[in-house]
Amino acid sequence: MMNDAGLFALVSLLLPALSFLVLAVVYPFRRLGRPAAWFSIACAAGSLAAAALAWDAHADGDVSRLLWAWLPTGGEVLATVGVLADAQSTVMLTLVALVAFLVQLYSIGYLSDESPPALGRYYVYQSLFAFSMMGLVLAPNFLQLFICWELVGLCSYLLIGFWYQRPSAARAAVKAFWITKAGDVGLLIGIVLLWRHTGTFDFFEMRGLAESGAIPLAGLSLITFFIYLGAVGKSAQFPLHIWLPDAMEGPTPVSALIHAATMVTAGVYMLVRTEWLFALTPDVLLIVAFVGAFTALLAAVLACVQDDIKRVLAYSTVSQLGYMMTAIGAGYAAAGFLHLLTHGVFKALLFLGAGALIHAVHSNDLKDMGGLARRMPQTAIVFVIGTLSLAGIPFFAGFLSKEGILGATLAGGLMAPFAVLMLVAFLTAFYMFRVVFLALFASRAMHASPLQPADASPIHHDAVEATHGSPVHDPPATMVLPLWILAIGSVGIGLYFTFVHPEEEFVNPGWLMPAAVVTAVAGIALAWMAYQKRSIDAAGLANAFAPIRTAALRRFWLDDLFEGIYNLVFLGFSKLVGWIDRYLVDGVLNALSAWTLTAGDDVRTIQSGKAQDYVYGVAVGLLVLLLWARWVLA
Amino acid sequence: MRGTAYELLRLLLPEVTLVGLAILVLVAGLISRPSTGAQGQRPIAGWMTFVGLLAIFGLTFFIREGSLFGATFVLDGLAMFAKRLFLAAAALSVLGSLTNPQYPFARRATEYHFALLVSLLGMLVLASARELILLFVAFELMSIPLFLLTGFLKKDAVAPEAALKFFLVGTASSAIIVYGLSFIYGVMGGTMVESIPRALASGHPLMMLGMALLLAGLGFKIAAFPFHMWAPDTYEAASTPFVAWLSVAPKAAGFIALIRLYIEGVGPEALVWMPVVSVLAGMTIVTGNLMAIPQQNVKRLLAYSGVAHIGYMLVGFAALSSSGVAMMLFYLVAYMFGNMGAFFVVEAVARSEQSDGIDAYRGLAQRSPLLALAMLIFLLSLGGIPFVAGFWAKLYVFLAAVESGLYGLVFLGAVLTVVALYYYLLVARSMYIDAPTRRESVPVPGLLGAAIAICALGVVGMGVYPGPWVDVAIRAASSLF
Amino acid sequence: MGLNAYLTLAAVVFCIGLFGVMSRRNTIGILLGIELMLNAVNINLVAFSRFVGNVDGMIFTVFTICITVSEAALGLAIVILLFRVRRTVTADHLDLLKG
Amino acid sequence: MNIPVLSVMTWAPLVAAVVVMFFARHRPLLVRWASLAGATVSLVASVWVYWAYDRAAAGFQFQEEIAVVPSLGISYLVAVDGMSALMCLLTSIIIFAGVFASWTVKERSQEFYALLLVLVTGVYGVFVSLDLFIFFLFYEIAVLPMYLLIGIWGSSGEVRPQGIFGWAMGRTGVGTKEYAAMKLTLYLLFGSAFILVGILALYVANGSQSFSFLVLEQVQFDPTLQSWTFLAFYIGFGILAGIWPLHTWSPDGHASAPTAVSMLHAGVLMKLGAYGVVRVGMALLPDAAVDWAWLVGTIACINIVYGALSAMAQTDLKYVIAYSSVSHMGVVMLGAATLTPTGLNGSVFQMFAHGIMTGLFFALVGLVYEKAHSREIFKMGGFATMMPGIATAFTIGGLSSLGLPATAGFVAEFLTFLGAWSSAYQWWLFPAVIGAFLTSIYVLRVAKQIFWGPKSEDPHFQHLPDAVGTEWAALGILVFVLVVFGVMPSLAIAPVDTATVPLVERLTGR
Repeated sequence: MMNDAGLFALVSLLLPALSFLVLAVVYPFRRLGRPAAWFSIACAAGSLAAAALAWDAHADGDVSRLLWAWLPTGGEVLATVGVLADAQSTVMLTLVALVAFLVQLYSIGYLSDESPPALGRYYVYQSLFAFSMMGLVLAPNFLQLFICWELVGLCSYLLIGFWYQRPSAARAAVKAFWITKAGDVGLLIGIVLLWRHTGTFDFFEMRGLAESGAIPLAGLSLITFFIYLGAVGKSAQFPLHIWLPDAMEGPTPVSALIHAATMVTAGVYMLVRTEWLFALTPDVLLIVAFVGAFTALLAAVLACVQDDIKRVLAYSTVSQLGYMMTAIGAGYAAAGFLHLLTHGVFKALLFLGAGALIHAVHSNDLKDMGGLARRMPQTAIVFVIGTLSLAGIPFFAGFLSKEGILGATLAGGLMAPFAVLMLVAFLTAFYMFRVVFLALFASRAMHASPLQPADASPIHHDAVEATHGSPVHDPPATMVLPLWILAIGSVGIGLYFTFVHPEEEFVNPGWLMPAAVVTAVAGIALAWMAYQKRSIDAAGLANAFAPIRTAALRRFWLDDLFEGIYNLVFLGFSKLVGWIDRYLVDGVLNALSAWTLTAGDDVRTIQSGKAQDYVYGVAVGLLVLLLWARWVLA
Repeated sequence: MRGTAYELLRLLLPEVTLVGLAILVLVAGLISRPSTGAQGQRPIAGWMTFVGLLAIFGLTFFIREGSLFGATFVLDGLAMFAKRLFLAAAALSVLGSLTNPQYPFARRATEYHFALLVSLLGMLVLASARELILLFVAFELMSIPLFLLTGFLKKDAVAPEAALKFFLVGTASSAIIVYGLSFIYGVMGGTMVESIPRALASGHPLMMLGMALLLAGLGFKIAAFPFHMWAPDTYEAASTPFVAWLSVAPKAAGFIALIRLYIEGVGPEALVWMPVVSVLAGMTIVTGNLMAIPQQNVKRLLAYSGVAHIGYMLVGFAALSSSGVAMMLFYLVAYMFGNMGAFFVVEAVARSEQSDGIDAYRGLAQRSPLLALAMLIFLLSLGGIPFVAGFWAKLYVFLAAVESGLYGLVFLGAVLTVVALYYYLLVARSMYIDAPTRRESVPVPGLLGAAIAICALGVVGMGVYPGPWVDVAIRAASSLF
Repeated sequence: MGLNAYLTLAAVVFCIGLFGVMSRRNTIGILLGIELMLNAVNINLVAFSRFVGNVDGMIFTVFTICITVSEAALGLAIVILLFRVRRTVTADHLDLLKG
Repeated sequence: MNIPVLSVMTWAPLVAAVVVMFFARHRPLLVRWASLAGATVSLVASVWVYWAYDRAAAGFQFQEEIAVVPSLGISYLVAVDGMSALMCLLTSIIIFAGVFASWTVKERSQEFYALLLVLVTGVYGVFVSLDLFIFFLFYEIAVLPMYLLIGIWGSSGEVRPQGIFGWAMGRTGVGTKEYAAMKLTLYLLFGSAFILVGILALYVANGSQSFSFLVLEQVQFDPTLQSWTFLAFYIGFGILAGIWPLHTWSPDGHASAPTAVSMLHAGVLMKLGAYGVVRVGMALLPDAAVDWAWLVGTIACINIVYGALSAMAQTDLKYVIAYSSVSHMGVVMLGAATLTPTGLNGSVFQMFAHGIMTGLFFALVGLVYEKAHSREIFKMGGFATMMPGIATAFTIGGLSSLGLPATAGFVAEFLTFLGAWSSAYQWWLFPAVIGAFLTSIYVLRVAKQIFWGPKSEDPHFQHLPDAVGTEWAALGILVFVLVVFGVMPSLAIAPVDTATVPLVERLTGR
């Protein structure tokens, strides 16, 4: 049961693998830098084409699986690897391939200051990421999913720490890895338990079991919850979302690819893939929904107070992921998946746009920007397009998917989350346009930001020295091209959906669309008044929400909490154990040996050197023997 | 049965020739008086002894088993085995001492070798004695020259002291032995060994008393705790090649006597000795090893480790089974090679460094690698490490003990082996790890080197292919049951 | 007079001898103690041979006496030798070798 | 094929050692090439065995038998099954890499290589011999040379004797290399005392006929005997496998040992212990194995977490690696304790994976020490710019040890987890998984501090060379194996499976 969809998918999966192998193994080639980069890009392009073909080739409803035995045990095959190409996976594959390709292209320009070896290293990571992300998307079973899941985590770690000489980057890298790993512990446990529960890793077989009701429900909730934990870590749900903002230490294209469009959505994707499994455990779905909504709100609030443009985008990503999760929790995974796709496109666009701005001014800080629209028209246009999509304005990509999620939440009967999401929609529009106005339109002199950032925004020092005082202008073609492609993408999707309405398995109430639009516009209006027209004093606005703001500036103390756990629980406890091992466990051993040595010294004192004492020895021995003989006779 | 002269000669061949050799050495020594104070001259007596011993060793292969004087004097497998062991050990020791530069050895070689031969004669007889009086006489014939030889370096400050200690403890113990023998005689109403089992079976208190006394006395000879105390002092003071012999041959003789009196033909009654011998073995192993730990003088260290080894042999003895005895005999041979070899190396080092201390061995591996390697091999053999004789020896006695169900004893022994390795490794550390104080290599006289080489070959040979040796031991022991 | 009387006598003498060996300070005294022990043995042997009714004991005794003599001779020799090199025959002072 | 391939594999290193010892005096290059030749022969042989092993037939193959002491039923009986074949392969790889890793040993290299090769012969012997007696004999051979290897070429760390046992530590001279060497040797020989008693007990219980594994395998020993002999084997072999709380020889020993020795010891010798527990303990005493599984598994869990935490507490790079070994050996023992095919496969695979990865680690630590002359983690920093190769290798090793997919470590741990959850004591799964997480913490912490972090200010660390020449060989081989077996685990699992499945049937089927 395989058709060319499967084959194309396989091809698009293997091309990045090829480029990874070549770059990783052929050391000198990698050190060349740009040629390596172009090679990788070529492979990415190829895989994009293949992915598109796969998407096109897959006929609706049918599924093509290619499996190879991977892990034998007990005489039979325990686990397989392969490709599972169906509607979901192929479209997701296409998205991944697209963004990956564009980002790699974009990076050539963005990282033009890097030394060739560093550039080579970067593209090795990129290729590996593309491969593993595609592997994740096409995974036919939980095991391969987990394998690729970990690999993308690794790539994220490596790419966040790409500028590892910067302490903050090194820290952020390990932080990201540990936090997500914590989630993965849950996922791993979940998979093991599920294997024991159902006797297989394979989605296809498992789904068959699920639909035939062959999976015992007892204890299933625990299992799905464990699996969900993995998603919490990867998709930055509360409380494990804290790694994502720090992850912005990585190069901006990386953030666009990994921390906006693809990897962070892996959690959502997994839940979408296994909706039939989660459908069996509504209680867990409820948790998913509420946590999602809460995350959305939390992140939105945090986004409002950031002065680092990338952090704003990061928090908005978290918030949007919360959106998707809520929809899934409401029981309408399709809606969440749709938003995942559109979000992937326009959030990548936003990040790349932001990257262009940062590249121009050599700073992440909004305060260093302002009025850039005049000097970088193209960037400004695409950035606004992205923002409109995110804000959920009609005819743009985000609009329908967002409305779909709101509708789904409503249809799921989750009133509280729905209210929260509406609020978040408002906030989203507000903070995004705050960025737009501050960065692009309001002139730098004009705005003195009332919002002092909690953490000094890290500046790409070496870059600053590299091209200091160079006139700010639009980036080179390799960077602009991807921007336009994505911009056209988001508009195109928007228009497409306005005319070809995707059928939903639920009906939105008539008032929902207007309400959503109004909320968004309101948010935009507020931002306009506060940061462009200045009719509302931003400071006053800030003071109005003073308590929340202070809390938000401290990131609700979550980071401190985790810091504390790391320092006190892990390091402290390890110190204790280390001490015990060295001075008690080993100490006892030393004590025993020392006692033996002492015993030696003591015993030898009977060897007094006096002949008569020796005879004493004989006499005593004799006496004992006689007593013994007596005792034997008795 | 009454042996014809031919019979007599055939069975007594080794002893007779040995007497002849002794007289020959004496006479030769008398006629060729060495010029006074001639240093390092080749003592004719020594050579004669050595060659003679080799010859007799060869002769032992031409005598068949049998018995004489109404089974007073038997030549069974055990006796053969023992005699060859004694002769081999003596030959090795003589070889090692031939080039001994110490003044008395050059000056009074005749006396030295004569005494040695006489003591050896005692051993040979002892190995065959199946009658109490003969046994006792042989025993004394063996012991008395040993006291003398211990004090042979008479100008030396400590040698006489050692001799005195050895003598006092020794004579006291022989008094105890003969006291015990007297009871045994009294109960049996005769002096033939083969009637012991019956007497033992009768369970007469005096019999038990006598056997207990006897055990104590023999305990001295094999230097088992707490009768071992003479050993370290004696070893330290006496001349090394002699000590090498002293540490092996008399102990072997003691064990032969033990076997003859306590196991041979006794049957199930023998099991009555199992607990006491086990305890004896255990204590000997523990104390011997513990006391060896703090030693700084290698000769003393070897002395104490020797005590511990006696303990291990006693483990084999405690098994009170055919295989136990066999394994013990095998152990004796392994111990002979290992221990004598070690002492010879000590001799070699002592001659160049004028010291028996462990420090004298610093960096020996870099000064003369082969010597160090030999020492290492001997130590490992004593420590019971694979591919050298000691390993199989220990293993076999443990095996025998386990067969008799002495798990505790075996475990104790096995654990104490680790302690033993600790102090052996201290010497190894000094030889291999520590940096040498001097660069030039240690000169080893050819003959001493030969002796060392023979021991090394023996140790390694037995270690790599123990099969035949085991079979020999088993055959020797099989004659007892 | 029964056998036990002789045996007891012998035992007593033996113990006295042993005690002497352990307690006398003078080496010569120690040698005497050993002589006592051996003589106790002789008493034993003779008594036994008398009561068992064969001469083996007597023969044994003869040998024992010879051996005793030779041992005594050797012992005295060693003592003299010691006195030459160490200028003392007190057992307690002879402890250069120990530990 | 009538060539006694196993004997060739086993004795080739010894021959090389003899050559080195007697014909290569003062000719360092000859020493190295001779050793390399020996190692190569073994490598080829073991690869060939691994390849030619008939998986369909399974069981023991390439059998050779020579009577040594017929009267006692001792014979030189060697053969391999899937498990031991893999272990032999591991040994070959490690020693092959080890020869390169110690290419730069300066003083007394002749003795060094000789001892190393003797050691390896012992290791091979243990893995191939089916006669328990010969097994034990090789076992001791594999342990003893350690004393000199560590004592002569080792390096002393600094450990302050303090705490309530400070006096004892002061007396035993804790911290010095002599201490470490003596501790390691005596501790392991102490363990072998238990093994010896156990072996003799089995031999006698079977009527003193034969030491052959094949014979004893058929015997059904009575429960009480099984029970205590299994404990004896568990303690004896467990000491070498580094089970808590008998593991303390391993950090000191590994930290003091020279590079190649640490590689060999942590990489292979610790496996001897685990292998012994499985091969001798479990296979011969199935009932006892089942009865004691709870103990073995629980202690294994303690190992995993405890080892990881101790590793986290260390500041000396070598100690970190050493403690990580303690933790990972816990995984091995846990897999064995599950008594399931998955678990046992995981266990054996972990033996292999950990062998390679820890070998790699110690090789790297050796290189770093050689170039930076420091093992203090928190003094170094930002080396990745200067020694990218070493940094990369270290990262790969680290990822493998924290169980990252596509490295051998993942497969092993995953199989063990599956086994743990399907075993009788499911809760074992959780400490095991936690341990993996802790591993990720300390490994990445170290990697960040030393390699992927800001550059240290220390002037000593400004200009350090990357690995050169032969040093690459060691790294290359190990990394390659680590990844290949991670991507294609069936390479190892397939043959191992043929050995573990019957074993499990024997255990649970009883």
